[in-house]
Parts: sequence; C-alpha cells; structure tokens
Amino acid sequence: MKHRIVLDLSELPQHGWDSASPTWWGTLAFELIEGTGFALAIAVYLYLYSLAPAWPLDAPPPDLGPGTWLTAVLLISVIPNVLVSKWAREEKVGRVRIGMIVMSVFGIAPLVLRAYEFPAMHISWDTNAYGSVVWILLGLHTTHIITDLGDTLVLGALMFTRHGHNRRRLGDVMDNALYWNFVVVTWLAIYGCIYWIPRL
Amino acid sequence: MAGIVRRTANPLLRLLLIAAATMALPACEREERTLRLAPPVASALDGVRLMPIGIGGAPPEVYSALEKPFASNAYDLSQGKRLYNWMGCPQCHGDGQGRSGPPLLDGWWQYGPDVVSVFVTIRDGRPGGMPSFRDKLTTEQIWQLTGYIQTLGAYSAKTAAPSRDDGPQTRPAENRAPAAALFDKFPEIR
Amino acid sequence: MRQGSRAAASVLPALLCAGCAGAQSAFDTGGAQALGLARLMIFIMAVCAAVWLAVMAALAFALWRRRQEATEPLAIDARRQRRMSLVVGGSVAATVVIIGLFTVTSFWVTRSLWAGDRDAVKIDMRGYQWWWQVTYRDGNQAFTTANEIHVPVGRLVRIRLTADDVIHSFWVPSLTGKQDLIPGRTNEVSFVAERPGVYRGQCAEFCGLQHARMAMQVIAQSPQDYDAWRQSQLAPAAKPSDPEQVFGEQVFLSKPCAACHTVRGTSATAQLGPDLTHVASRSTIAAGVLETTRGSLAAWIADPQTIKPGNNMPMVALSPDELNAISAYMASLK
Amino acid sequence: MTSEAIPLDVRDRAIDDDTLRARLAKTWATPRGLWGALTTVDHKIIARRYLVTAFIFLALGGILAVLMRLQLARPESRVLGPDFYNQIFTMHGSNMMFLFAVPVMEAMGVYLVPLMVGTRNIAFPRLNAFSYWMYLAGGITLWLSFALNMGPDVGWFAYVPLSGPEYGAGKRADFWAQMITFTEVAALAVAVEIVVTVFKQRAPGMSLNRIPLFVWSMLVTSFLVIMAMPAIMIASSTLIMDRLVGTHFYNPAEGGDVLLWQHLFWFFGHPEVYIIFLPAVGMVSSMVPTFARRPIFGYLPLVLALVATGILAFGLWVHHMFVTGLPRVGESFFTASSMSIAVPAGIQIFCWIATLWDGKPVFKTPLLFVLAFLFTFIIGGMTGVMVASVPFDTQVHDTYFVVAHFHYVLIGGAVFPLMGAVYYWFPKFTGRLMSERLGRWVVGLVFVGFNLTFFPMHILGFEGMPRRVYTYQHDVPWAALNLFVSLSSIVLTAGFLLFFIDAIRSARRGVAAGDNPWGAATLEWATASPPPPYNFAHIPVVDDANPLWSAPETLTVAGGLRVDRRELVVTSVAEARPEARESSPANSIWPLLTALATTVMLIWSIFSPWAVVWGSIPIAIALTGWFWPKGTPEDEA
Repeated sequence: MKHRIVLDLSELPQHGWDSASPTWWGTLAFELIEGTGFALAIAVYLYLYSLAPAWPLDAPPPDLGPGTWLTAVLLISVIPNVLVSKWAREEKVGRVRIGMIVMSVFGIAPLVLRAYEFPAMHISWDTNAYGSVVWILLGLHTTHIITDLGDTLVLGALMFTRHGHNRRRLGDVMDNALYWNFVVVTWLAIYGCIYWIPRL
Repeated sequence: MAGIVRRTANPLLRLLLIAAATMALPACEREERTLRLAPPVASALDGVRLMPIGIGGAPPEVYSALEKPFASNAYDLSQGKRLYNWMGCPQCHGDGQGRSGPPLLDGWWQYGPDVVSVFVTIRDGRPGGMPSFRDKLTTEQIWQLTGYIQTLGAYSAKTAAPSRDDGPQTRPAENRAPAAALFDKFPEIR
Repeated sequence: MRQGSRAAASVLPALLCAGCAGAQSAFDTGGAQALGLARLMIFIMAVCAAVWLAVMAALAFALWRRRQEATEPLAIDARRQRRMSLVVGGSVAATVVIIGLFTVTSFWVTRSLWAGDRDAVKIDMRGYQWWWQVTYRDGNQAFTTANEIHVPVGRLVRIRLTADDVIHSFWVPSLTGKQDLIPGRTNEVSFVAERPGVYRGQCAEFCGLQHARMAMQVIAQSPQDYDAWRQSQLAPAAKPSDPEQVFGEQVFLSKPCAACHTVRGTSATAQLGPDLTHVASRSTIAAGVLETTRGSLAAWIADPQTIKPGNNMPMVALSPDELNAISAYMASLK
Repeated sequence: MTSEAIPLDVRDRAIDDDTLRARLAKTWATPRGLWGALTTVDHKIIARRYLVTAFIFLALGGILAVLMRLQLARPESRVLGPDFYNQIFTMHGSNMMFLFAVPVMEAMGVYLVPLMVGTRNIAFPRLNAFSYWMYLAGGITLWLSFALNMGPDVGWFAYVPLSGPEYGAGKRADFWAQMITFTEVAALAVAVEIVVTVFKQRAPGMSLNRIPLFVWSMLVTSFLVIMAMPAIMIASSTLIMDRLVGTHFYNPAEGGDVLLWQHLFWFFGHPEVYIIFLPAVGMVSSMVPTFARRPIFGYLPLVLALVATGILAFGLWVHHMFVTGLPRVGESFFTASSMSIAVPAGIQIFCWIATLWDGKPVFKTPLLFVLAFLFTFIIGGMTGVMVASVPFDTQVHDTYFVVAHFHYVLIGGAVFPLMGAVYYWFPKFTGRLMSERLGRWVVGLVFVGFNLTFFPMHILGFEGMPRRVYTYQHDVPWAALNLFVSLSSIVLTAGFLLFFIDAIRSARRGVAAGDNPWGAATLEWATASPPPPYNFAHIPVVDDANPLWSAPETLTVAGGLRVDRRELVVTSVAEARPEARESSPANSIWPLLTALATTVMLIWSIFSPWAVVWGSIPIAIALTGWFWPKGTPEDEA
C-alpha cells in the first residue's frame, strides 16, 4: 500500500508522564491485579469469620500495638512519598535523591514493626484457619512492602548515577510513589480487617 | 530404559538419558502406587530375621531387592498414617507424643530405630502392653505402618512424608519433622 | 458440512430414544421428584430445540439469499439496516422472555423438590472411599448397613448426607437429583419412590481411585415388605449352622477381617469397613461391583485389589480351606 | 536531551522509503542465532512461539483424550488402570485449559493486537518475553511431572480434600498447583501488556468506536484475566500451604472450609471460560465481515455484549456448586444470572447472522469454520442454559451431559473459531496461504467428528453416566454409546491431524499470500505478510473503523518518528490523540534469566517453604538487571 503522510509527530516529547506513560498504566494494571488479590484474601477472612462459632478462633484478639504503630508509620510515609513524587515532577534530582533515602527508611521501618506484628496475633499459622488467614494477610502485605522497598532502593541508587537526570527515570520515581500509596491504602483495609473485626 | 541407553550411539544423548533416568527413578519410586502386592512377595516380606536380643536384625532379601519399599514412597507412607489412626495406635501413643504408651515422635525408641525392630514390634507386640497386630494387619500393611512410624520419629523430614490430617491439630505434620521442633536431640531415657 | 449435519440428523433421533430407559436414567422415573425434574427437562429442551432450529433456519436462509459471491465490500443501505435492527432487537427480546420463563419454572420446580414434611423415613448416609454407610434412625432402634437402601413405596424418605473423607455425591437419577456429601457439612436429600423396584445410583463427585466403582441400590418395596426387611436387619447375625460356616466364623474373627468389619452378635465390632451383619441379604458387594453369591464373595476376599484396585480392603493371606469357609460364612449372613 | 539535539537524518521523513525500511529493520531486528532467539522481544516472534507451543500442548492433550476414549470404549476395560486414568483426565483438563486454550488465545492477541491497532510492538515487550518463558517452564513442569509418574490425579479443579494434605499423597497436587502459578503469571503479564497496548498504543485517530472487534474482545478478556486469575493464585497457594506448612484453610476441623476452595476456584473458573470464549467471538467478528463482504452489523451492541459478558462472568460461579447444599434462594439468583449470559451471546449471534444476511458470503475455509461454530456453539449455549437451571442441573451435574456441554462450548465455541482464525491469519503469520482444498476436508472431518463424538454424551449423561469414571460396569446400558463415541473420535482425530499436516505443509510450501489475501478491512492487512520487525514503516492514521475498505489504495500515516531507536506513538485512551513518541525496549536476556530464577524458586517451593526466601534473591538480582538502564537510545527521554 502507498503511504500518505497526514500527521507530523516530530514535535511530540520522547516520553510522557502519568496517563501519557505506558508504565503508569502498567503500574495501575498491576495494582488492579494485586488489589483483587487483597480483596479476595479479605473475602476469605470474612468467609471463614462467617462460618466460625466464635471469632477469633481459640485466640484473643490481636494486640493493637505493633499494627497500629505500623499503620501510623505508613500514614506518615505518605507525606515524603507525595513530596518525592512532586520533586520528581519538578525534576529536582537533588531533592529526589534525599527523598528516596527517606523512603527507603520508611520502607524498612514497617518491616521491623511487622516482625513484632506476627507474635501480636497470638496465634500461629498452623493452629487453625484463623491463624492461617491472618498470617497470609500479613504475609501477602509484607511481600508488597519488600517489593516496593527493593524498587525504592534500586531506583534510589539509580538517582545517584548519570541515569538520574532523565525524565524517564523521574517518571519511574513517580510510578514507584504511586505504588507505595497503593501499599499504604491496601494496608488500611487489611489493618481494619485483622485488628478491628475481632473486636466487633 | 537400559535398552534405549545402549542403543543410543551419540554419547551426549546417552549421557543425557542416563542423567534423566537417575533423576527420574527416585521420583518414580517415591510416587509409584503399588495397589496390589503379589502374594509371594507379600509373604516373603514377612520373613524378617530378628536378633536374639529382640532389637535390630535383617530384613528379608526381597525387601532389599525391592530397594526398601515403604520407606520413602508417598502413597505407602500416607496409607501407613491412615492405618496408625484406624488401628487405634493413638489410644496409647497419642499423636506420637505418647500417652499410656511411649512417645514415638522423639525417635528415641526402646527397641531402636531399625526397620526390623519396628516391624517386629508391630507384628508380634512387645512386653509391657504393646499388642500384636499379626491378626489385624496384613504384612504389607505392617510394612506401611513401619515406614510411617519411621517418618514420625525422623528429625529431618522426607519429602515423601505425609502432610497434616484434616482433623484437630496437635503438632506439626510429619513432613515438617515435628520431632525436631518438639524434642531435644537426646531426650531423657524413659 | 451440509453432509455432516444430515448424517448427524439421522443418528440423533435414534440416540435420543436410548436416553429414555435404563437402570440409572433420569427419564426412567420412579417417583414424584424425578418425574417433576424429567418434565422440566423435557420442557426446557423442547423450547431450546425449537429456538435452535429457528436460528439455524435463519442462518441457512441468510446464506442462501445472495449466493453470487462479491469481492468488493458492499455499501450499507440505511433502510435495510433499520429493518435488521428491528429483527435483531426482537430476537433479543424473545431471548429475554425465554430465559425469564426458564428461571421462573426452575425456581418453581426447585421448591416442589423440597416440599412435604410428612412422616418420613429418616436415614443417615455417610460417604467413604469408596462405599456408602447407611444408618436407619427411624423409630427407636437404629441399625447400620451399607451400599443398599430399602424404602417403603409412597413414603417420603429423608436422607442426611455426610462424608468421612472426601466429597462424594448421592445420586439415584430415577428418584431425584444429586446432592453432595461434604466433609464438615451436612446436606439433605429427600424423595418418594412411587413404583416398587430397584433403582441404581452412583457416586457423582470424583472421589479418587475407585470413584467409578461406588454404586448403590435403592430398593423400593411395599410397606409390608419393608417392615419385614427392617425387622430382619434389626436382628443380630445368624449363628453359623454347619461346621464349615462355624470354621468360617472363626477365621473371620481371628484374621484381619474383624479389625475393620462389624458382624453384630459376634466380637467383631470395628467400623472401618461396611457392616457385614446381613451382608448376604444385600444384592451386591463392594459397592455394586459384584452380585452377592458365595463365589463372588470368595473372589472378592481372595483378591480385592484386582477387582477394585486401590480400595481399602487388603489382600489377606488365606489358605484355600479358610477362604472356602469364610465365604460360606459370609454367604450365610442373610 | 531534547529533540533538537538529534540529527535530522534519523527522522523517518528525511529519508527515502528504502533507506527508511532498512534503518527500521536494523533498529528493530532480532539478531540471528541462539542469542537472538533467547533475547528477542518481538511480539510476532514470541506470539509465534506461544502458538506453536500451545498447539503442541493441544496435540499432547489430544493424545490423552484418545487414550481415555480407548479405555472407555468397552465396559470393564483394563487398558488403563484407575491411577493412570485419573492422571490422564487431570492432565487432559489442566493441559487443555491452562496450557492450550488460554495461552493460544493470548498468543493470538499478542500477535494481532499490536498489528490491528497499528503499532510497532506490544507494550512491555520484555514482560512479554518473560511471559512466554514462564509459560514454557510451567508446561514443561507439568508434563515432566506426568512423565515421572508424579502427574496430578485430582482433576483439573483439584477439589479439596481429595487434593488436600491428607488424601493427596505425594507431590502430585503440588505440581498441579504450581503449574497454575506459572501459567497465571504468564497470563497476567500478557493481560497487562494487552490492556496497555490497547489503551495507549492505538494508531492516531483510532478512537474507541474504531477499535477492531477482536481488539475489543482481547481487551475485555485481559480485564477478565486480571480480575479472575488472582482467585486461582490464592486458591493454589493456600492449597500448597495447607499441604506443605500445615495451614488450615480447607480443614473443617480447625475452622477451615471445604467449599471455600470451590468458591475461589469457580470465581476464577467461570470467568476462565469467557477468557477462552471472548477472543474466539472476537475472531468470528473479524472473519464474518471479511467473508460477508460487508462491515459488521451492530458494532456497538457487539462491543456492549462483550463488556456485558465480561461483567456477568463474575456473577455466575455458584452455578458450578448447585448440588453442594447452598441456600436455595441464593442458588435461584445464580440461575437468573447464569441464564442472563444468554442475552449478550444472543446479541452477538443475531448480529453475525444479520451481517451474513445483508452480505454476499464468500465460502472460504474460515467462513466454513464460523458456520460450524454457529451450529455447534448454539447447541452448547442451549445446554448451558439448561445447566443454569438448578433442578435441571441436579440431574446432569458431573455427568457426561456436562462433558458434552463444555466441549460444545469450548471446542465448538472456541476451537472452531480458532481453527478458522488460523486459516484466516496464517498468511499474516507466515506469508503463505493454507490449502483451501485440505481446509474444507478439515472443516468437514472436525465438524462431523466432533458432533458424532460429543452429542451422544448428552444422552449418556441422562442415562446416569458420571464424569471422571475410569470404567463402567456391564449392568449399566452405556456400552453401545460409548463405543460409538470412541469410534467417532477417530474421525475427529483425523480432522485435527489433517489440520496439523496442512499447517506444517503450508508453512513451507503454501501459496504466497501477499499483504491482504482476503481483501479484509483492518490494519494488520496494511503491512507485508509476514510483517517486518517494525510492523509498519509509518504509523497508520485512522479515520474509519474499516480503514482498508474506506481507502483501499493509500494508507494515511504519520511521520516524524526516530529511526535510530525503537520508537512508537503513545495516544490518548478515548480519542487516540498522539501524546508522545515513546521508546520501546530493545532485546534483552534478562527476561529469560528472571524466568529461570522464578522457575527455580517455584519448583523448589513445592519441597520447602524456605525456597520463597532464598529463591527470591536471584529473582531480585535478575529484575534489577532487567530494569537497570543500559544507556541505549531507548533510555532517552
């Protein structure tokens, strides 16, 4: 077929941000996958809850301490997270570098608290179905923290190299921040489920 | 298999076939389901020779010839676990942690860990309350139970060891080596 | 392709007729529940068949209409497009009406399946790999049997379904639809047999190695016969009469047999296998695998793993004399 | 870096056509040899691999089906024992669903969607490569376990407790569950790629109302994958955990529940059917207008029907559980929702018939497959309405009636269109046409063989024959029909054999096809057959739903892209207005390495929970290598 050029694209940018970026959409799609996974895990929790004669099964409700602290840390982490995203958008690489270090710390802190959270459940995964489902909810969320922490560390390191001054990589920083917000939001649902449903 | 290997001229291919076969055979053995044991084999398997002191001995030749069946076959082990429950073993031995009878989980057994000892203990009973199961189980079933008892007392789990039951749980299942979690390596001699 | 459909068309009616009869057929009904179901099924199938024929006719006509092939893409005629929209819209509306009709009818038939709270025969059924334990809790005396249910004609039968190991499914198509037996749950199924006879059923949920050989019989009999049967089942096992049977009883009690089976009136009380108190009164053994005869009992005891590989009955080493005696004893347990 | 810094000669407008094609071919090429094969990210090469692999699995699954028919041909047959038979029917179902049907449909999407929307590669091409390696590893895992007598024997649905820790001895069920993980990872990856490709990489001007129907169907399918597959991932992971580390999700004695498995499985399992079926109707909607020589009738209702099917798919799962004793009011709701799926199905059928009615049909092999599809699938749809009725279902559930029903839906409803699609798009895949003469034989044999094989199974179901039985006894009257079915399956097998022969022969010696052998209307036909590595020398610009029919001689295109890096156009979601000249990643070995690391972790985790910890480290390293910029022009922004 003969080609007839009717449109000139040469003035377009070489990379778009947000909804103009395929990576952004890819991040959303993965959040949809994982969000569905979380929703189903919570549905499993509620399903088992609906069948049980008493809830929690053979255990006191989990201690609020570590989980609530973790929730607080995650909520606070949203502030630097949003700031990193903003600096990336403004292409302030220096600030982004600092922000990524801060976010790495905010990635590690919940893992430390999480280590105290498992014992606060007062039940083991192999004691009964209640134990199994709270452990899998915590475990599933922990893998997400670890994944995003890994992502943050690698991106943070990248920001200190010559690749840092690149709109594409700054876009990655924004997508990473988007993903962290997702990790925080899903935790709020899981937190309510694990800690407050047994107290209903 | 051997025939194929011999007929294959290409040395590399032959090597690959041998490698595949060595990998495959343990897997086959572990998952094979022998649903019907030929009667001559079954009766030959009964011929254990026990040491005069009643501890240890030699298994029948057919046991070695079959490359220790029942010891690491997943199906036999799970059948052994079912027999453990069906034959009322928990009445005395509990979930393996012992009750009126001695614990089996710690692997620290009065008559030793040898297969022949365990087999004879189940078949003939022992003084002090262990009844004979000669009239309740077939030889094949006693061997299945023997294999299972050995996984029960093992400090490192076999991959073929049974998983948990769909019942109330009191201890980790055999595939998680409960002995290692519940007992010291050298428990007190009872 | 047209040849193919013609070939199919000539075979189909013949095949359809075959579905009407048989020991385990949904259309060979023996009671109100199955009859209601069969009627519903025929109704839905008839409507569906008519719809299918109509659609096929429309398709055939659509293809027939303009047989001269065109290569240049055709233009769209707006007026015809509107007419087509009307026809397609109408067809969709008809679809909605038909499925609405099906939904309402289905709901109505489902309700009728569970109707009736008359004086029911109460039976507990427990699924095992791969046989059925049947316990009659009717009246003040309970008794246990296996793989065979006797019911009085005309009386509601209510069966409580539980499972010991994995999921099984109770299904006697000539009497009613199926219902699962699920570990940790209790289900219920009820039916009335209105015609005396033997109805075959079979486990309908895959349950492992011998799922294929997990059948049962429902025997519907007159209330008098049923009562007689009931009385005979309540009685303990018949005492062996001749020396061979006496020897057989000894063998039974001293060999692994007694470790799994019960024969009421003897020292054998184990519950792992089917209750054998009246095993010879049942028409089949091994969950419908063999007809009950002395010979088949001997064959089964001699080599259960060849007849039903993987089932939980082990091959017990017996001498020929012992085997003879034990099968004689079993055959005497009427 | 800004656009001014780039020398002008690397822009497509500045060079003549031959130079442009040469430069693009160099930029987008897959290197020759093994390294190129392992590192390629070309969607066409990966899709071809996917297709070939999937059809190999189809052939293997077909052999299993033949073995089953051999065993069931006569009562009390001892050709296969119960243990082997159970492995075979489990393998057949799992293989056909997870290793053939879903991947083959996604492969068609991976090949065709970028071409149909007029872009140069799929979004996230490295993820695409990773997806194929994961799929291959999962398939090999399953078949290797079968070859080693560790094949799963618990049914493709793996109901607990039979598949659970107590009754599923050995590692058989674990291999099944882990194969699920492999194929689901692969399917999810492809779904994300397709969603983003359709949303962001459509040719300028291809607004929502101009998207080809096959692309719409792949979009809806991808959303179904995204929403449904997590359910089976959770189910299979919890099953492995129950078996390996003693969790109690499915243990009723410790607060778990047996039916929980069925809810999770069918929440995935029912959409799964539409994941297979929707691409097939997309193919039909592509082929019907081409051979009716008329634009499709009812584009908007067809799109809405696809979307409606996708939404309804999540509201039907309980109709697989009508005999488990759930509350009867709830069951009636699911009767209504299950039957309502007949409405979108009906809309599509009526629209196709209307298109044919108003067109002048050209009876080539693809259209014959469409007709075979209509004949067969409508029967399957009717029986689907039947099993949606609770009382009807109590009689036919888990019988051969259901076996017949879903083979009518899956073979009649999905494989027939797929085979038609292979005949239709084969020239685009290979540059050569398949044989029209053999094609007619294939349609005839497969159509007749299929109906003769599967129609009698409806009756066997009414006669009380349950599914998944390795044999049946003399006292039930099923022998004659079973023999008939087994004999008929020879015809069906012959049809499939001929299909494979035709495909293999035509790939080497078929008639050269040219760009657009069928005179079709969509963009994949606007480029060479097979397309060059860069798909289009210029990105097309679209102003019609049937661009090749509205302007048959010249293709309106866009200019201004760089040719020294892999560049394509990103457009807005609704209107497809150009937003950016985005780069597309170059070839890379990291997807393969990541897939290898993931494979080691997944297989290891069947045997030890610690695999999840230690096995993740190589994966993390591989992912870092994958992500780390290599300083190529594609990294520029």
